[in-house]
Amino acid sequence: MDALLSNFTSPIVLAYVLGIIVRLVKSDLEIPKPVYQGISIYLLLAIGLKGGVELSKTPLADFAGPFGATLFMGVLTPILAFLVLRFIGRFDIINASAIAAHYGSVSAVTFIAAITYSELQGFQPEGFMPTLLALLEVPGIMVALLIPHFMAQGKQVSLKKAVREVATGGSIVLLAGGLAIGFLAGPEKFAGIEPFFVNGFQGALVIFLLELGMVTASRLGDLRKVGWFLVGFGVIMPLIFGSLAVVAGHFAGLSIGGTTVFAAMVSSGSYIAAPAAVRIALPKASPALYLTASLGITFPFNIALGIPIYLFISEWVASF
Amino acid sequence: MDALLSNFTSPIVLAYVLGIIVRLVKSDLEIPKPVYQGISIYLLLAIGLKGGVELSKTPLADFAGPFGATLFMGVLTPILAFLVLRFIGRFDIINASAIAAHYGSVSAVTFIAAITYSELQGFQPEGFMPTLLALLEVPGIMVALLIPHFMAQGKQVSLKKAVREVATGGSIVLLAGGLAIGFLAGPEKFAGIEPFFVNGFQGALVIFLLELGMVTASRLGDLRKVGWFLVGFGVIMPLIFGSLAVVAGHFAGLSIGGTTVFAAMVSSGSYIAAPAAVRIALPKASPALYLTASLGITFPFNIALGIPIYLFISEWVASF
Amino acid sequence: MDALLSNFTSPIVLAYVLGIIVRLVKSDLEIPKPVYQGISIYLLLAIGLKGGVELSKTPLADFAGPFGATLFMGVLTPILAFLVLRFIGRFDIINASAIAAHYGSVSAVTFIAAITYSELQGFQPEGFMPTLLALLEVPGIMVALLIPHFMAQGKQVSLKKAVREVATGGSIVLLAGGLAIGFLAGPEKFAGIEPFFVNGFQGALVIFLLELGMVTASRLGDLRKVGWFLVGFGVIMPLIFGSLAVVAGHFAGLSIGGTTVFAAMVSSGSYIAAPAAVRIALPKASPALYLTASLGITFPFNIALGIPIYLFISEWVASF
Amino acid sequence: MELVKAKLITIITERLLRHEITDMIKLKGATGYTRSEVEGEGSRGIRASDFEGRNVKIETIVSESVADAIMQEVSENYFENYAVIAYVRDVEVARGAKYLRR
Amino acid sequence: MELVKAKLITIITERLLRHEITDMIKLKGATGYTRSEVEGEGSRGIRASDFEGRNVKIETIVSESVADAIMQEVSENYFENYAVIAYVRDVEVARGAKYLRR
Amino acid sequence: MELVKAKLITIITERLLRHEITDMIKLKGATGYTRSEVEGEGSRGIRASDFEGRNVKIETIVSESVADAIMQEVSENYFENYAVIAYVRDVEVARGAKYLRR
Ligand SMILES: Nc1ncnc2c1ncn2[C@@H]1O[C@H](COP(=O)(O)O)[C@@H](O)[C@H]1O
Ligand SMILES: Nc1ncnc2c1ncn2[C@@H]1O[C@H](COP(=O)(O)O)[C@@H](O)[C@H]1O
Ligand SMILES: Nc1ncnc2c1ncn2[C@@H]1O[C@H](COP(=O)(O)O)[C@@H](O)[C@H]1O
Ligand code: NA
Ligand code: NA
Ligand code: NA
Repeated sequence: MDALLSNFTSPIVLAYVLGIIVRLVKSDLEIPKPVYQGISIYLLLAIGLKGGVELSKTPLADFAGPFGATLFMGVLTPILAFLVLRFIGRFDIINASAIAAHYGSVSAVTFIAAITYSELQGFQPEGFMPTLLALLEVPGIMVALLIPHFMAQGKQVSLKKAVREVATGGSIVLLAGGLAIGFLAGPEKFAGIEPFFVNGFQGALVIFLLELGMVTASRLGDLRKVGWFLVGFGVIMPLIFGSLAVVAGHFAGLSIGGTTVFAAMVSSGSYIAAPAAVRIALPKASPALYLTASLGITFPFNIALGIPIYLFISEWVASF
Repeated sequence: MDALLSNFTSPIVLAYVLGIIVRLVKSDLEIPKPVYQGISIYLLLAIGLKGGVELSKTPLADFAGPFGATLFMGVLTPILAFLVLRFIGRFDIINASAIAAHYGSVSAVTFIAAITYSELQGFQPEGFMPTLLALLEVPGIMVALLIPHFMAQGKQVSLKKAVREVATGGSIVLLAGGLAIGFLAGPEKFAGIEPFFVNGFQGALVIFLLELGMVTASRLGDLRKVGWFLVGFGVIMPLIFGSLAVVAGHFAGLSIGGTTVFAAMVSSGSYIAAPAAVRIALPKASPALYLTASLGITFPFNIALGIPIYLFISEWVASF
Repeated sequence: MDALLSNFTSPIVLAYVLGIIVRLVKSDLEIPKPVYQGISIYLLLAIGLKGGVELSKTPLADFAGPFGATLFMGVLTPILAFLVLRFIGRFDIINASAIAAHYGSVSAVTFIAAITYSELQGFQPEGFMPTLLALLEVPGIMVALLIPHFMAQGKQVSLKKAVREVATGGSIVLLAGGLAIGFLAGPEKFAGIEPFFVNGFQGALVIFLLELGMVTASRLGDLRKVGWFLVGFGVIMPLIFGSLAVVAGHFAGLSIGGTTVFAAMVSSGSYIAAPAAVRIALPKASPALYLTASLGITFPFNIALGIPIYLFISEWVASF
Repeated sequence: MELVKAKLITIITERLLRHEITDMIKLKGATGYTRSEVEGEGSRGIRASDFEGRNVKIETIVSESVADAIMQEVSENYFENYAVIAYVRDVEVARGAKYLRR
Repeated sequence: MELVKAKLITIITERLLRHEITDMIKLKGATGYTRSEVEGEGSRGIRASDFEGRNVKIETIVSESVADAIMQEVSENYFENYAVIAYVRDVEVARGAKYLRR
Repeated sequence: MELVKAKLITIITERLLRHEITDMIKLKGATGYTRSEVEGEGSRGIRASDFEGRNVKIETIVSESVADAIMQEVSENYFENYAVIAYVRDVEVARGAKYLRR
């Protein structure tokens, strides 16, 4: 409870709330797109670099379990999401797949927020978590996009384009590239660039979340349009996925911090890589549905409540 | 005298001078707008955050006096400025009000420069100064815009729009939002984002002032057009306002550092919030007049000479 | 050999390689232009400021030798380059001069990479090196542009414009302006802005080189077009210029670190100041030739192999 | 494919007015607009807030009657006090019916 | 100096399609194009990846037959699924032969 | 409101020439211009300073005679050495007298 309250007064969450307010009062404040993109590049590269440096110190054996758990959850979540959306929510195949693709993928900001929160609560996550992040981006989207394909409603060519889009998308390239650079450079050579990529990180995140709050606010108007089912879905599915992920992460040998971050990753919905891929592969799907679900509902839920809850569950599961 | 010379070789003042030179030699150097805006967002948010953290440590009672002094000066300066412009300078009502609105409001960069200068001279201003800064933005503009309104020369609708523009303008939102975040987060949670918002501050200011110098230079051509009266006004009024502010600040219980910063604030003219509001409320007023006065004359005067003088007066008044 | 390998795993070189890969796999990653320009402004200003502060501590006498050596090499290299291109490479006068102008000038990034590398290898270059950098920009371009002029193939007016372009170009202004500010402010006042301009430097360089890698990659397609002679020229000339520079630097009294950086400077080809000046003065020259040579061949060669080689030669020459 | 004749209006003005003008043209019957940032020099050289010294360029495809209404409004309410330029030309639009509500 | 009559096509669409559309118009016979970033509102309000919420505006000068082919292609393959608007007008181009391959 | 017929010239060229071209058009009699940043591909693929690889697009509304003078100048002095494209079209301008000095 205390940890929950403490999360509400973290500068990151407060900046997100400020962003929402900024739009609600119709302020003319704008974070220029290039600044937003610059910060985004910085954050992804920083995650990758730090992850790579840590990875260079990790024995490969420690990594096998989490690696498997990530692939497993990356395939499981989009299928589960699709089934729920299609057969309980009664969405058509295209829209159900489109939304499922977002929950199969992962939100990098939720990931970062989870890392920051865990560390603050005294639980250091494993250094190789960014590797899992990069890993989780791809299969989820692919699995969900394959569904309408097998049901003969998508076109071969766009699927290929979509996979390309994800695999060569800016965020994957920065994450994976950062990982490689960090890994090859190692801790010693990283020292020179550490002040830039480590000290500035949390502050840059504040500005990033300010913008994210503004973007979220412009989605809130769509909440009514998407219907109550999707709102409920956006809150309950992350809790289910997060709980499954805690169990999977625990058995894969992750620490409490690592399990928390893993649960946040798995339960989160992408709103950068997935929308682009889905727009290409399934242009008939409605962006209002998938963007509102992942960015307008699940993201704020995870940032404010989800992450503390996942930590709580992780501690509880670890106590057995 | 020494303190004055020292001010001339501060990197901030030198960067400003470099900016002027850059334009005079017609260099093609350009600070891209998004970079300038990004730095501006960073600086305002940083002032707000630091102010908010300090405010969370300040007993409310210490704040009441300065609060009152700010409101008082915020109403006094635009009225004084209007009277001088209208009855000595013989400006028409619209232009006199427009210029007065700028002097009622405040220049955030002058504020920052005064903080930096005071600290360097060993006089730490009160932590809640940014709160006063946010406070001072609004009343000055409103008072001055009300003048032509009462004289039945403005339109109801545009006044409302102008007040909205000021109150929801980017700079107020960032300052006030930063204050709120800093206040709620408190010193402990601020620690994580401190490297970004505190260590980088002065350096970012250097680039900001480089741009400001360039913008000033493009105003210098208008100096002749606006006439000698306005040039004199832009130098003498700040000295008068600054001196009054030193007295008010002293009696309100501010320290020497705080009084200096207060005087710099009160004497400065806005060139971000006010121009936008004035353009909306009084579109017939000439931007060449109000921008040249506040940005082309008073700003450089304050940065180079005004601030050291206000400190000098503050010390002198405090010595009684 | 070890030093060479170590250079390959430096984050800077790796980021450059990542940039090339990013383009080869056709990723949609883009560093927004304003961000790139912002980093570029930051880097140049930082070099200037640090150089200026160091210069303020250097006795003038120490500076005379290197000053002369710089002017000497600045005149020698474009003439040598022109002769080789014209009489061995059989380029026409316009193109030979255009390419020569690039090699007479200097690449700021190569300069920075050389400083970083030398320091890492334990050889601290002299503090006034940035002064030499600013100095070297101008004569090389001028000498090369004068050649077709004397051969009566250029127009008076465009030469004047070209010199103006170089002397008031953004990079010179930032370098020289930074030098002046650093010099006037001195170490004490620099302290306030040091965290921004020094700690972040190497990290910002990583993002800069990522972009540079991408730009290089888009040049690689032109490699075939420019012919083998120019490819050879872009590798062998830097080695010759670098070796001459080591000798000149050594006799001018530079340390091993200083000599290495001097050699990197002299051997490098400009791709910012020179292209703009050449485009104005010699619009008939082919950008594909001069940009590919300086940016597509010599720059990567210097970053990866040249700099370690120059250090090696410097150590060897110093051992006599 | 069939092309429909329509009017393309371009309005270049101070950034400050960007929302006001787009609201106005929607009110007058435009079904959409496209906006970009531009720089410019004109007869007045007015730059309200010099830092954001950019203008905006607003383009909208409308029917002839809507075009008249918009040009009328710009002439009457903006020319006097603001830096603004407005011009019209004929274009042929694909899927034109969509943009020509009236 | 002699001016040649040609068609100027403007296509405004989602950023996502920027490469696809320019590839398409080159394929159809355009010898060049000019592209810029714009914002806009239209009938759908679709913004695929909301962060890059900008549209692109692609302009190309082509001969009448190429213009027809491009407008045709846009109508058939993009209108249904993507936010896109396309219009044509007459222009007179200096050095026109260069742009009118066919 | 009364609309005046005028010429709208568009020049797209290398960023390097941005000041030179605007100076030139003012000299030829234009009372204003609007400029923006664009990207483009053309017949040459020349990008002088590759980092600022953007082109500029300069638009100016002028009378027919000024239009002729500007197009003439572009044809004679810029086509040979620089990446540039220029085209003209008719527009109807509100408050037109202002822009048509001669
Ligand atoms: N003749 C013109 N051609 C193109 N754009 C113009 C012209 N005159 C003015 N403009 C644009 O309209 C804005 C306002 O012009 P003005 O109201 O004349 O100061 C300028 O900043 C330019 O962007
Ligand atoms: N009537 C219009 N005039 C100008 N631009 C338009 C118009 N309608 C749509 N657009 C542009 O085309 C994009 C897609 O429109 P739509 O497909 O109608 O959603 C919008 O974002 C606008 O940039
Ligand atoms: N057919 C065209 N349509 C539109 N813009 C063009 C066309 N051809 C060239 N351009 C623009 O003009 C610039 C220079 O073209 P060029 O001189 O042909 O290399 C290009 O970068 C494009 O921005
Ligand atoms: Na997920
Ligand atoms: Na004031
Ligand atoms: Na050189």
